[in-house]
Amino acid sequence: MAAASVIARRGKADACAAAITAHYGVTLPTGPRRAASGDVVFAGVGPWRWIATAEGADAAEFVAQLRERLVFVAAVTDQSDARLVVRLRGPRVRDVLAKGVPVDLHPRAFKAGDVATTLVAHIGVQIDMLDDGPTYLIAAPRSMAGSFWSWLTASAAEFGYDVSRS
Amino acid sequence: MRINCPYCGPRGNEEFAYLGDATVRRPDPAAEDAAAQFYEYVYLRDNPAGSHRELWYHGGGCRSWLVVTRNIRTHEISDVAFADAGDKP
Amino acid sequence: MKYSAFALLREAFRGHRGWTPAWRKAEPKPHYDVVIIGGGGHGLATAFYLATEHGITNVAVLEKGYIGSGNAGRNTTIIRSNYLLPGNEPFYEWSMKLWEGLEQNLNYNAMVSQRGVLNLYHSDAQRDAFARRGNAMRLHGVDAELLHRDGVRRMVPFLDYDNARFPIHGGLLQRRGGTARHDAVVWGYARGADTRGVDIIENCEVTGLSIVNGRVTGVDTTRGTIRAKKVAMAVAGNTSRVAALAGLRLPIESHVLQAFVSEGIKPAIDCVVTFGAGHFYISQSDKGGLVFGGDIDGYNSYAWRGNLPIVEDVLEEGMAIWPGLGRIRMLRFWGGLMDMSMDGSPIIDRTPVDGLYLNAGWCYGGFKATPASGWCFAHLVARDEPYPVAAALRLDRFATGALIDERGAGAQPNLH
Amino acid sequence: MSGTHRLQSGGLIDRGKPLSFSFDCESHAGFAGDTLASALVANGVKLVGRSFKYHRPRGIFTAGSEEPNALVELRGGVRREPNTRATVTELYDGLIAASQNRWPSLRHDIGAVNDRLSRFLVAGFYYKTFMWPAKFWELLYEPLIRRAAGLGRAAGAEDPDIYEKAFAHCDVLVIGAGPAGLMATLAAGRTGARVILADEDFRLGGRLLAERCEIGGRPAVDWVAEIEAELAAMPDVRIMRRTAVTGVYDHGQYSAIERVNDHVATPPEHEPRQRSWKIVAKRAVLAAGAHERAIAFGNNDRPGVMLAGAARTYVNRFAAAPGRRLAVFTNNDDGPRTAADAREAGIEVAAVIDSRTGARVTRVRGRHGVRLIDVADADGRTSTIECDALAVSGGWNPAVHLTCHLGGKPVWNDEIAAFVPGALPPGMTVAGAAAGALTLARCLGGGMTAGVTAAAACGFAIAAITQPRADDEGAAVTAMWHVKDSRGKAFVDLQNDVTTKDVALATQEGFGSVEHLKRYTTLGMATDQGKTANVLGLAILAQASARAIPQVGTTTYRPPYVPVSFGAMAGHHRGRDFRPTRLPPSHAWATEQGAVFVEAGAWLRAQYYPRAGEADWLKTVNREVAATRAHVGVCDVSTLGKIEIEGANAGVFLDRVYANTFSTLPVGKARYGLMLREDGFVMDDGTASRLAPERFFMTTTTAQAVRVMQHLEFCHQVLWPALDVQMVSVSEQWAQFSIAGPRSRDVLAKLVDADLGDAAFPHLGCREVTACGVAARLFRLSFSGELAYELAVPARHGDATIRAIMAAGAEFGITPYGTEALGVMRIEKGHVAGNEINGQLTARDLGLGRMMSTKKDFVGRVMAQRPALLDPERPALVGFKPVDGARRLRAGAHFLKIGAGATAENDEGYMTSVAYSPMVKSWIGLGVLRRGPERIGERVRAYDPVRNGDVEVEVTSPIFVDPEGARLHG
Ligand SMILES: Cc1cc2nc3c(=O)[nH]c(=O)nc-3n(C[C@H](O)[C@H](O)[C@H](O)COP(=O)(O)OP(=O)(O)OC[C@H]3O[C@@H](n4cnc5c(N)ncnc54)[C@H](O)[C@@H]3O)c2cc1C
Ligand SMILES: NC(=O)c1ccc[n+]([C@@H]2O[C@H](COP(=O)([O-])OP(=O)(O)OC[C@H]3O[C@@H](n4cnc5c(N)ncnc54)[C@H](O)[C@@H]3O)[C@@H](O)[C@H]2O)c1
Ligand SMILES: Cc1cc2nc3c(=O)[nH]c(=O)nc-3n(C[C@H](O)[C@H](O)[C@H](O)COP(=O)(O)O)c2cc1C
Ligand SMILES: [Zn+2]
Repeated sequence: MAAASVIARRGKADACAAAITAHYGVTLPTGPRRAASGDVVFAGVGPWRWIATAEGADAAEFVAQLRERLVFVAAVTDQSDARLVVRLRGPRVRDVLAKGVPVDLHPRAFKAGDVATTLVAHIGVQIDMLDDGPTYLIAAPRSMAGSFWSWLTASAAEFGYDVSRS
Repeated sequence: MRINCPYCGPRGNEEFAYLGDATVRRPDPAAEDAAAQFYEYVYLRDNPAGSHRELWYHGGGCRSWLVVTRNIRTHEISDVAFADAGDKP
Repeated sequence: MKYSAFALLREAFRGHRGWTPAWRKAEPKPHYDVVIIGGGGHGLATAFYLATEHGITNVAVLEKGYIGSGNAGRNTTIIRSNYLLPGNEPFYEWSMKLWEGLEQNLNYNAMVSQRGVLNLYHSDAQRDAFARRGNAMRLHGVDAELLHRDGVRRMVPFLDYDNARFPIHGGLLQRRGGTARHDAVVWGYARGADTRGVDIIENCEVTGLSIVNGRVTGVDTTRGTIRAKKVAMAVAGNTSRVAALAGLRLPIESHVLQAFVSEGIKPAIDCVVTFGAGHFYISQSDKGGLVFGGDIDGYNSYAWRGNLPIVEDVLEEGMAIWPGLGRIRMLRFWGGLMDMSMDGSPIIDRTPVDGLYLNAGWCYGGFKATPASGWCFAHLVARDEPYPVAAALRLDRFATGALIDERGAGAQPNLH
Repeated sequence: MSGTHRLQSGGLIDRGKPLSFSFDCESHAGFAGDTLASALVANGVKLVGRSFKYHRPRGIFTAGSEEPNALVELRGGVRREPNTRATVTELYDGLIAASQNRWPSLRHDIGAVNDRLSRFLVAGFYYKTFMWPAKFWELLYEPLIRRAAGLGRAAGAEDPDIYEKAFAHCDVLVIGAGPAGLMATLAAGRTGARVILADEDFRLGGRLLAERCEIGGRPAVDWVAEIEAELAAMPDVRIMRRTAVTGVYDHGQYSAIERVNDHVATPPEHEPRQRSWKIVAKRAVLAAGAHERAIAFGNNDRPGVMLAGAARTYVNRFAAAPGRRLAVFTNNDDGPRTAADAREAGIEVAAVIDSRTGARVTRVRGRHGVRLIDVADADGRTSTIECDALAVSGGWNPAVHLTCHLGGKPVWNDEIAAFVPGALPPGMTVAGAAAGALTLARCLGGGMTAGVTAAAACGFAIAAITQPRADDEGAAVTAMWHVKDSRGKAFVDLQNDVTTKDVALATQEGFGSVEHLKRYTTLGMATDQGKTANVLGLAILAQASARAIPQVGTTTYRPPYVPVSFGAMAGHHRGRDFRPTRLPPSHAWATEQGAVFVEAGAWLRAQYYPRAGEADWLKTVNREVAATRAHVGVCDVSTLGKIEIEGANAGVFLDRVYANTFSTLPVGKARYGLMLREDGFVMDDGTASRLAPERFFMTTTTAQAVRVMQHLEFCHQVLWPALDVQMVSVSEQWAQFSIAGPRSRDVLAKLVDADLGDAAFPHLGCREVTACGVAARLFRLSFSGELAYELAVPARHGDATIRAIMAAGAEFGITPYGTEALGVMRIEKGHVAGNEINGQLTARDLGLGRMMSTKKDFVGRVMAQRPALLDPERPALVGFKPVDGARRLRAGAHFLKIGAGATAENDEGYMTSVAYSPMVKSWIGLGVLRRGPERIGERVRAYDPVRNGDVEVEVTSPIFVDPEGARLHG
């Protein structure tokens, strides 16, 4: 998965949003939500800051194109290698996540398309809810992948889990 | 303590780093009495036992610096705002 | 009345009818030579030494609640003189010397227990920083030993040596460090001062300072106005508020620090241990409770209580160094108000207001300072010049740059 | 039939599931649904423990978590759990418990001699003695006192069970599942609100389980079952049994402990023993009920003396008879009710002594259990009554605890002669007995109202609900605290052995503030926190000091409501999971190489790479240094903080955050930068490279990475928001390798596609390249003083890249080096690092004063000019070499003039870093020395008494190797 941080330049938030709409056909979220167009997703992670991801894309190409399209309106920085991303799905997912995620994930509070950046087990993560499966994506810093995995597997052990790579 | 981050929503204070008094302003270093002004800016605090405007950094979330208005006696928070007030050019 | 085993024996056979109040419930007089604001350890010790060392007995200690209701009554009781910097070390060592003779001096058993304070280190760099400190102590004539892992293991074999996230490499030990019974220190000084004529006035909050032509003339209190030639502040967490009554702004913030006690268990640890890869310290009281604590909550507060993140942090750190604590339960935790100074070190000095003196900035380490703080503050108030070991604890050091920053954390109180 | 005192019928126990257990090695039988206490009662076991100070025999006093007496060591071995309340310990098959604080046995306890010495051991006796001779405190007295300390013994080994933490969120948190809590949950749940109902008991119902009462014309327990079923069917209602809410924190946060598997011998695999919950609730309804309190009279602590409510609990809920002949001593309507319940269960009632008639119990007789009681009536007539159990009710105290955790103070209520909640935490309401409504109908009504109101406050429309019919039982009480004509000790605090006499003595000695009383006598400081004792104690204090109870007030209620284990609060975060470990991209490769790792903050880094035959780490490090300086070495430096800074004002911004200037840096160049704190001390150093006119790449030290990022965000968002600057951490994105040594260019030439000649790529150059086929960045930076490069590749390629570098370098003798060799080489070059950037030194101290630009403003500029910081006497950075080349140096040594005494006055500075330099062939060091730079060539002592070191050293330039910098160019 290719990933890039996108930060609107000072005074260019509107222009940045317009450029993204023009090029990717999505409305850039102003809050912690995600907007997708095909495989390209923009997730709000802070004021005027997004993480753009593209499933299956070549990182360098994706970032270069993004940078070109947003030249003068946003700072674009490659983060494709910065994160471990796990996808979680299953009936007990919320129970697993409750053991570390401080954000309220109840369907009334956190819906498909919502995003949160927060701390899980002392590790900074980004959580996206994809669908009502429920399916969640969690991105953790690459260097802490082992510790994150240790927490995740310990938390899921009670319910049993399967691991697959993609 | 829960701080209602204007971007992320309410979060536990463990996600934030505290800096302190938000009412002090970095003085003009070119001022004649810059040394005295900087001494006040860096060291002297009202430390009131009531309403306090203070800087918190949402390092565990959206990375915004926030100005939180909080009653220091009761911890009641009456306002949270971005320190960087807007996307002004 | 003198306390002794004999007196106890005698009273035991008289149904304990002979015991008198440890200190009188004094009524405020209209005028004193010295008014001390704050009936914590520091204020009471100041009164005691004003009386015993300087012969000044027309003194009142004004306390807004009950004596010892502030930090003196809620600290983790650790006493030590293992400081690094020349501005601090002689002062804390003087305090340690005073602790060593305190009980005989006060005729009160404050259970000063020199059971040793062991600071663990977890890296080579930390070992060297501890060596620097230990060496500084030795240059001041203070005991300090640098232990390797094996030495630590012999002292506290139950810590985690094999599976720790931050392995224990060794420790800096001050054998003369230890603990003292916090409340007894307050009561002992109160009794000592009272016996020598000092008025201890409880439930008497200072609400105003009268200043005429730049000179203090007295205080307003919830029990009326009291005139005084000199007024000495020793109000710890309330320093900024009282100083504000004189229009002073200080390099101090009030922060909350929590402390914890476990259920009583049979003796399990016989020294004080601190964790070097976090912020955790633990010892066991003579009653059996594990007394422990960690970092300050990290935000300004006057609430006398803290929040959950630090509670979790402290207990995680406890488990991290001592995994056998898993089934031990904490019984109670509480908060105190730290007068955090901007360089983490105290201030004992005159103020810009004539006759108004300041004793503050104790952060989370002022209990151990109680005797020396009282001694030096009394000297300053009586003679208008600093006692030598406290000469560096000046208010103007923030302006001049002569800071005493043990941690090198800079002007951010919550990092000290 | 299990147990001599088990009633034939009734009770909420499962007679179909017998369980066996042992207490003090004696086996007994019980049933599922029993607690350890109820099973002991059912087996006629009265003596269960010894008190703290006097070692008095004690029995079971309550039936809940407020228990002061019946504390046992539960389980054994590594699972031994001291001070466990038998009253809340669910019975399981094979349970093992032992009494504590006694020797050699519970019945014959030597410590009981203290009881005989009690006239000497009065409150505060130790403050008055043990002072002479001074030395004897640590030698003799304290060890003796300490030996007597505590109750149970810790396991002394690592806890084998696992623990968890978890978060929960809701609209309404209901604390307590008695009639009030159940009604509140039902009322709120029906509105559709998200409700959590937490109760520390393993069964819902609260006092309804313990009383014979009816709701809606049916037995109350049937009503409970019905409500429970309805709640269980509501998707947004969560029922948490065995979960005690332990603390209230700011802004609607609550902590709770769920005892997930304390009711089994060992937790099932993968399941925690306990789980610590952090609950965030918009509203809370406290329906925690009330605690019954005692009355002080002679020997009121004897086994068999029990609170009346507890006696009813044992009889009605557990079908266990507290005695065969029960007497009741009461000051309220609970007395007759207790007698009626006992009779109904077939227990003989010897007498009901109701203080409201003037009657009172003056003494209990029978050491190990009640045998007789002495009773006096209003006219002073005395009699003796034979009985083997005495139920006592002194009235009820609402469980106000959780209303006080944020500073609320309870207020006195004369009608029920108890404290009721005062100011409440924001968002909390109180219902039922906790609010002072001590009767059933009022509890049901109060709970319902509280539930409706709480849900409405969260925006939920009120749903249909009616209050079920129930009768208010009699609850009249006339306060009665202390039987003045008692004979024998009359206890106030059972666990800490505080008697009425202690309270009187404390008052006499001036400890009359309720907080002083507590601290002087230890009243209320035991594991039960005085739940059954405190109000009694302060009432007696009020009497002794002729004050009214509200004037005396209560002591401060603090969390936790019930004691909480370390394990639960630590959860997953213990052992190696205490804090996350960060691994650099080459970790797997380094592990294969047999590297020794070291903690560097959160990181685990390769410290050195030992080879077979190397005797010690020093040999290894020397080899790594020598090989790097002679040939080429490679080191993973990915742990540096890396920040990308972009924007029209990026250069200006860097000028303000660094002491030196960056706006003039050309594209394609890097520069060393020094960052100060606003107070003028050095905060960090690193480099910044200009990748494009408006794009910089900054590195920070590993240790300060997080802090620097926060600082930069502060400078931007708070100080200078108008600047067009965007920044983001890329620490995780890039793997970065330092390739250093004369052959480094040759190695790189094989890997990258660029012209590496000095002209095309000079020292401090930076550019984007392709390395091993991937887009990479190359910097010509040198920490070692050698010709050196830092190659950065996207982190996923880090592992492949280190292998490629090693392969390419093989022909040049490339050697991987760790943090030790890195340190040696930087010390040889006099580069400062974490040991020097210790927050106590300024740029001038470090010899970097000239980096502070005089042409621009920057953070720290003004404060760095304070007079004491300009004092020429301040220690400043220089190098050191032992005069005797064979001697070892150590960081942390202090400097003394030769011949000067080892005193603080003579202290001239300290050594910050040392290394063995294979280049210099001796140990070398950096340190700060008073007027150091003026003293080069002078000799001083490096004094290190904590390691028995005292080495004569020569003051040198801090640069030991290649001061001209010739090697930088290969
Ligand atoms: C949880 C905790 C743990 C600690 N651990 C340690 C430790 O292990 N070792 C150590 O050395 N130090 C420790 N400390 C620090 C130490 O307790 C304090 O620094 C020290 O007690 C402060 O001095 P004091 O005793 O005079 O202060 P206090 O006891 O706080 O005295 C100040 C008094 O002033 C009174 N007062 C305030 N305002 C007014 C007014 N307007 N009028 C009248 N009276 C007023 C207050 O009521 C109070 O009684 C700890 C502190 C806390 C809170
Ligand atoms: N007659 C009297 O004098 C008298 C006195 C008191 C109570 N009562 C009766 O007792 C009942 C009181 O009803 P209620 O609903 O108010 O209380 P309750 O005592 O029936 O229920 C309280 C529940 O709260 C739980 N609890 C307490 N603190 C807790 C905490 N911190 N965390 C989790 N759970 C906690 C307890 O385990 C208990 O189940 C009524 O039936 C009333 O008639 C009668
Ligand atoms: C060293 C020390 C030991 C303590 N031991 C106990 C104890 O064994 N039991 C207890 O209930 N409280 C204990 N406390 C805490 C006090 O009850 C009280 O919480 C603390 O002094 C703060 O006062 P406050 O809670 O009244 O505000 C101890 C406090 C200290 C400082
Ligand atoms: Zn945020």
